[in-house]
Amino acid sequence: MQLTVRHGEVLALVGENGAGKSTLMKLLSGIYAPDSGSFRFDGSNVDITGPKIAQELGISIIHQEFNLMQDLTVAQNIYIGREPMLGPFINDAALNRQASALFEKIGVNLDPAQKVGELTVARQQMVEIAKALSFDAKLLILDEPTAALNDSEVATLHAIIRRFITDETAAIYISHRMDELKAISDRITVIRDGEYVDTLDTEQTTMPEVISRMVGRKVAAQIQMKPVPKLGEVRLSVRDLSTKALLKDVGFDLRRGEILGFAGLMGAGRTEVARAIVGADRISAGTITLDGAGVKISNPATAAELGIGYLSEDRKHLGLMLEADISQNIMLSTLGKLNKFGFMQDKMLNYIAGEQIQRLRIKTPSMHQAAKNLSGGNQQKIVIAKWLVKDCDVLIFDEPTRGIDVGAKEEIYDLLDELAASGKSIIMISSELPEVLRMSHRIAVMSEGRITGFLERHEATQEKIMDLATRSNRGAVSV
Amino acid sequence: MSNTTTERPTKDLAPKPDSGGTASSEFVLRLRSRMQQLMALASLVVLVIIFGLINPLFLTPNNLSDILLSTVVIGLLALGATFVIITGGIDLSVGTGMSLTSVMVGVTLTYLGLPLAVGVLAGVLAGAVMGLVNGLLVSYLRIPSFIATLAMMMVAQGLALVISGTKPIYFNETPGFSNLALGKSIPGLIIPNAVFIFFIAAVIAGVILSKTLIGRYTYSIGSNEQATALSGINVRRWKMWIYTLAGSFTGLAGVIIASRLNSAQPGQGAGYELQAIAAVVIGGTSLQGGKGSIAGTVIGALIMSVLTSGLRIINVPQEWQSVAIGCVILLAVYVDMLRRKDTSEGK
Amino acid sequence: MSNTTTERPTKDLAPKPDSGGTASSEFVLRLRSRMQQLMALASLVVLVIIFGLINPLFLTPNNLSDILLSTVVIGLLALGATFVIITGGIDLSVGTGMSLTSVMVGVTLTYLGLPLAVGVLAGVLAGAVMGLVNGLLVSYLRIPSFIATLAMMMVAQGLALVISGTKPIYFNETPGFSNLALGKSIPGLIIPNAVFIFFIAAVIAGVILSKTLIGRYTYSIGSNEQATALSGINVRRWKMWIYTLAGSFTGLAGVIIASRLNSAQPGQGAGYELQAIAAVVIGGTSLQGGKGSIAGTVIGALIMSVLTSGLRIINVPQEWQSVAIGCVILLAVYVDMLRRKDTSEGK
Amino acid sequence: ESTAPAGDANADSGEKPYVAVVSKGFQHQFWQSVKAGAERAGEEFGVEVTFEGPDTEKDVAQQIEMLTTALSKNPDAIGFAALDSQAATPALEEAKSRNIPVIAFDSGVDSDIPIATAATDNKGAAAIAAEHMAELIGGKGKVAIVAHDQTSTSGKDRRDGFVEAIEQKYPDIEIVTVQYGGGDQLESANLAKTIINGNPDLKGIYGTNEGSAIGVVKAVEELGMKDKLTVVGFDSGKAQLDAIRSGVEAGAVTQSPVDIGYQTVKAAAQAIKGESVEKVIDTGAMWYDAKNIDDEEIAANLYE
Ligand SMILES: Nc1ncnc2c1ncn2[C@@H]1O[C@H](COP(=O)(O)OP(=O)(O)OP(=O)(O)O)[C@@H](O)[C@H]1O
Ligand SMILES: Nc1ncnc2c1ncn2[C@@H]1O[C@H](COP(=O)(O)OP(=O)(O)OP(=O)(O)O)[C@@H](O)[C@H]1O
Ligand SMILES: [Mg+2]
Ligand SMILES: [Mg+2]
Repeated sequence: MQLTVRHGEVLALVGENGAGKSTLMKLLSGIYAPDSGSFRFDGSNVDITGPKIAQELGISIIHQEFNLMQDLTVAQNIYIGREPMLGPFINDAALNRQASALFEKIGVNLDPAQKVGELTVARQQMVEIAKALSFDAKLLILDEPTAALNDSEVATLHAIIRRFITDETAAIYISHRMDELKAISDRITVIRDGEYVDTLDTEQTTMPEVISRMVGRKVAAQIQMKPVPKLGEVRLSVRDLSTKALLKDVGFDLRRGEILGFAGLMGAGRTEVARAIVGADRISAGTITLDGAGVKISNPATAAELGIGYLSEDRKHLGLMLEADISQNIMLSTLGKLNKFGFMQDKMLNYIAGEQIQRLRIKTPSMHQAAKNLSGGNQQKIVIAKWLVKDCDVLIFDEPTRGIDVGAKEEIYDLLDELAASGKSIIMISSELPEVLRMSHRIAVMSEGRITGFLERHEATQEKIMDLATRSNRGAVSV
Repeated sequence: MSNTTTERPTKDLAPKPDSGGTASSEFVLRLRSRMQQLMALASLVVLVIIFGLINPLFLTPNNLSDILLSTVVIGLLALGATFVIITGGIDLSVGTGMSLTSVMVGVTLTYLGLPLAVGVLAGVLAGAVMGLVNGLLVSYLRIPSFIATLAMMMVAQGLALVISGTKPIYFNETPGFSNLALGKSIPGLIIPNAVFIFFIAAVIAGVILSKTLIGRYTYSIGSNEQATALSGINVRRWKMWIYTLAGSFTGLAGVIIASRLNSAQPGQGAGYELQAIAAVVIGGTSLQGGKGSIAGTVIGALIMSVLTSGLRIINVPQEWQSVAIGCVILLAVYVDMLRRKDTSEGK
Repeated sequence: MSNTTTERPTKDLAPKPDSGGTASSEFVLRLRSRMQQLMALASLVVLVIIFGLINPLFLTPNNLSDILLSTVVIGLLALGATFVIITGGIDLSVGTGMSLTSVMVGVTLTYLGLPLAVGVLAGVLAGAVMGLVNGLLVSYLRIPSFIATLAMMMVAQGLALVISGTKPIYFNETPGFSNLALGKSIPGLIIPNAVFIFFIAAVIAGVILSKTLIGRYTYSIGSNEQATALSGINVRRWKMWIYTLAGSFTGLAGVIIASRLNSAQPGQGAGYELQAIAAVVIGGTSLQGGKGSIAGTVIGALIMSVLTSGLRIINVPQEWQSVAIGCVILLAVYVDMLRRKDTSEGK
Repeated sequence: ESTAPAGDANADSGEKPYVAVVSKGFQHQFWQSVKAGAERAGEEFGVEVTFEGPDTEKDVAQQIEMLTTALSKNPDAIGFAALDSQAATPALEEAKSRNIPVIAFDSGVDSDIPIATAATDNKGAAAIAAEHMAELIGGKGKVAIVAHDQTSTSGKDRRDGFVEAIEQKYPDIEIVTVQYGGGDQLESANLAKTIINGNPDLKGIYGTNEGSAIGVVKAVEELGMKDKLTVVGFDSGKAQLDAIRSGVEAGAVTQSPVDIGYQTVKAAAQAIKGESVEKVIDTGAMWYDAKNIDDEEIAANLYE
């Protein structure tokens, strides 16, 4: 394995899920120790034995998985280990001032005194970014920083990175979003199965080229958008859904065979809609009708019984049992059906899990590997597999391709199409506009807890979506 | 007993896709999970050998049978506690709860004069009801299990005294009752029934934990309660049943101790909970939840009783006994840690 | 004491982007965090009023002062336990550890005849050393805190007996010693010194927890130990110091109980740990770690002692007292839960 | 129903005088018998009685809290069985300064504040047990002690009284071990079995309180060594009485728990009325076995 980063450049690092990108970065930042090999930094050999050493060298990393203390405030998180002191005491006022100044400099809107646990995933990501930039870093490593961000936030992030890059600094940028690479990187290094493949100049290459290096075979250059199929009758109907916290009069219909996309800026309330529907959050008003009959859903178990499944956007906290093995994770939602007189049908269970591992091409030595030992993308596939085996009629996918590589993404898209074609109804929440545009038969756009508009596939464009997404409290639309 | 979730049939492994050394890594995983229990067992064997060398009388069949008998009560409590601990909770009510259930047996058999079987049932049922209340408090009122079961510990203590009128209830009118624990049903064997009851209970607990739905949910709730809930499992209801199940083991312990003492002692039981939890944790069950096994708990309970009995038989002065027990527990758990050696920080 | 992390200065708030009413939601957050403590305080006040109505003698200055005094020992233990619990650990060694430290005070003052100040120091130091050992076991040997401190609980129990020769050590040769706790240094006030020592200790603990690095890292480790380590904090070392700090509060408790009883009682202390932990949890500190405050702990300890004393003074029969305490603890924590009402499942 | 009388001068105000009894324990039958005696005297002498005691006989601090709270209730007299006399001094001083008479009971209070003491001499009682043990095993051989507590006064005295008596008078008897089961029957039974297994030539075991003695009896029964071991106990309790009747246990020393409670409250009532009370009320200890167990004098002091 090899990797060279030059001063003043953004090096993109790409590879399939489980190719070893995160592992390489963890070696670089001193979290793992290499079995052999060496690092040279600014011309001299360095031995990175711990996170602290890496920090001192000027290597700053944003991990793929969050590393935030939920109970501390934003400012406390960013400056942990570097607190301004007033004698023996921490100067919290100065701490918050420092943070505010930092936010102003890099152009993010965060409240330094808010607890991180109260932030959405996207805003937590901004905290991570701010934290990494708060070091006087020479080398900034970003491991899928945009997985939880939507397009405008990605733009902000890219602006931040560009401002960060000088002749003295460099960045390594890992992402599965190919369009971003074009926008931000100078060169692209491709790795596969833990081995170096090639490095390409961004200017002189094409994305299909990069992708074929990644997967080691030629892939179809352009995927054809399939026409919107004929949709069935209304299956799920939501009216006047409100929550105490955010949602106001959300209403929509979901038809048999339909993929309804949900777009919006971060914090628009898309996740909240999903949680409210499956009963994970309490609703303050509103009705839900399923196949023509009013239903009362008080918790996700009821929802699952009714055939509504929700795949959460936060796989680490809400999706996976990290310590448990893959098959346990995949089969979790279906255990209730796989028992005879209460006894588990383990043969059956393992067989089904194995099928899913194959179907989604989850990269693992064994289905009995602990979920935490998989790469981020493969973890995401486990969560998807969990809902595939459950066979729900209504599936709500919240950021289903978060952290999934291009190849796998296509597979997931095919899967969603397939599911829809077989008569399932799908809600797909996504912060990637191209994805929303490509997959949805219809798009609901949200802003500040309301649905501000619906767009049919043929009329939807990025501009129209952004226009609706930035509308504030006026013009909420109902069905 | 073969009761860990990590064990499962080999045959039907689905074909594995893009993996390198499939068969061998599978084997390593399997071996490691076996090792875990072997190591705990090894600690136990080492202890037995050491005590045997110091005082050969330790190894007489009689003494070994007595050690088994002395494992029973804490062991039964630990079985129930294992379930609760794997969900990530803790159960402090098992000690005094046991006293309360033994009083209930006394009320049924002695005060009401009902038949023996009814008394046994009443004890187990009383334990289950107590567990149910714990479960309701924990899952529906969302009270932390530490507090819910601490409160239950106090309430059970008080109720045991109130119901019994602060005096022991004797079972002289139910002649067969003391045979329940102390009878020797298997001719020629010196091991009393209580030991068999314990091992049967352990096997049942093991099967429930590793082979049934409630067992699976016990692990998954402990691994990630939120994810389990979002997977469409009614976590609250299952948790309630898990605590109820745990409570019935407490109830069984109450029956056995009542039978062994031929009386229900309302004032006892405080302090047993820590011993039971210690047995569970020594057996490798994590207080973080998600991990653990019944086999481990049985070994943990045996380690505790071997230790106690061994130190006594080699005449270690009482004040040094607790020092020694403390140190051996540390050692046993440390060895266990070393084996798992997941020594990377931030892991 | 104003020791929650949720409180923060207003001035330097960054503009908040996509939130509706910024100022008002800030205010709500602030109010909510105040409420948290107000509610616990409210439970306490309600208890005092109820007992006062049932028996006016409860409200006599003398009795109130006695209640404060009876809060001191559990309160001091709870202060230390708060730190450990916020890191996500648990400390079972505080009870018998307290006995061991009081024996060490006895050895210093009575056996060695050293001056009073040295004795006090020896007690606190002994506690700190014990905490240090706990810390080393937990952070460097990676033994779960429950097991490490359970072992320490046993070892401390044994050592207290061994060192004291299984008998109380009296302080008759150190005349000023009993004044340490029971003297009334403030003329005209009937409140004994021990109470002031406790409140000063609480203020110090509060400042340490909310204003210093060790306090900040206490929360940080409890919130996410891995992330803290990845942020370049030497988690092991800090954890060791946190346990040491906690231990010194145990040491102080040992000094105070020795002074109050004018003797070091080597046999007592078991069971105090659960009371101390209960006080911490009633005070709103989460056993999951990351959350908690000293103010809460002080209120929690007061609730416990008001409850105990109140039930005695209104002559609730002893067997009913523990039932009542259990129920009130449940109620207090439930009210606390309701307030936080994060009733959504999977959240 | 039983709120404490308010005000200082209950004795004069027509309300019943109030005696707060703080004992060493509560849950054990021994203390329940003391309580019964105290309540009987309460009825007889027209005083209101409350009775409480700490969870274990080790918990000195808890007992002091109870005593302090009792003082807050402005009792007209206090009955007190000190776990540690010195530790109780400040509270006793306060009682004295408020002219609340204190009656010591059980093992007595090492102080001149109590105006009367209704106590058993634990050491003396233990010596009685030793005499009988020695006699029963023929003056030689190995014996063991299962004690209830290592630090409390009663635990120590009952152990030491036995040990001293044996050492002084019976050089051929060896005490092989003293172990402590906390008075818990199950724990004591397990403990006793281990001792027996570890000492095959053991002649006898002495249990220092009800729980310990019953534990020993259980052990002997479970091992089927009824005729091979001499068991000597302390106090009573149904299981122990049965064992003595059936011959598993040779006999035991009993105090007079009911009488202790009765005498304490009686003395308190007298003191409240201003009558003079005996300074030392010996509540005695006696040996009982299968032969005299039903004698009137003995039976009155036994409880089930
Ligand atoms: N602690 C571990 N134990 C065992 N295997 C591991 C561990 N951590 C990572 N792996 C394996 O190493 C490989 C590389 O993982 P890595 O996280 O670096 O992938 P990645 O390229 O970042 O993928 P993604 O795009 O999905 O994030 C994966 O196959 C993963 O299963
Ligand atoms: N745990 C939480 N505590 C407090 N507020 C929260 C929490 N989670 C979300 N919110 C708030 O709820 C609002 C909606 O968040 P939600 O996650 O539903 O948005 P979204 O449209 O799914 O956006 P995204 O997932 O891209 O962040 C936001 O204003 C956010 O600040
Ligand atoms: Mg990765
Ligand atoms: Mg979202």
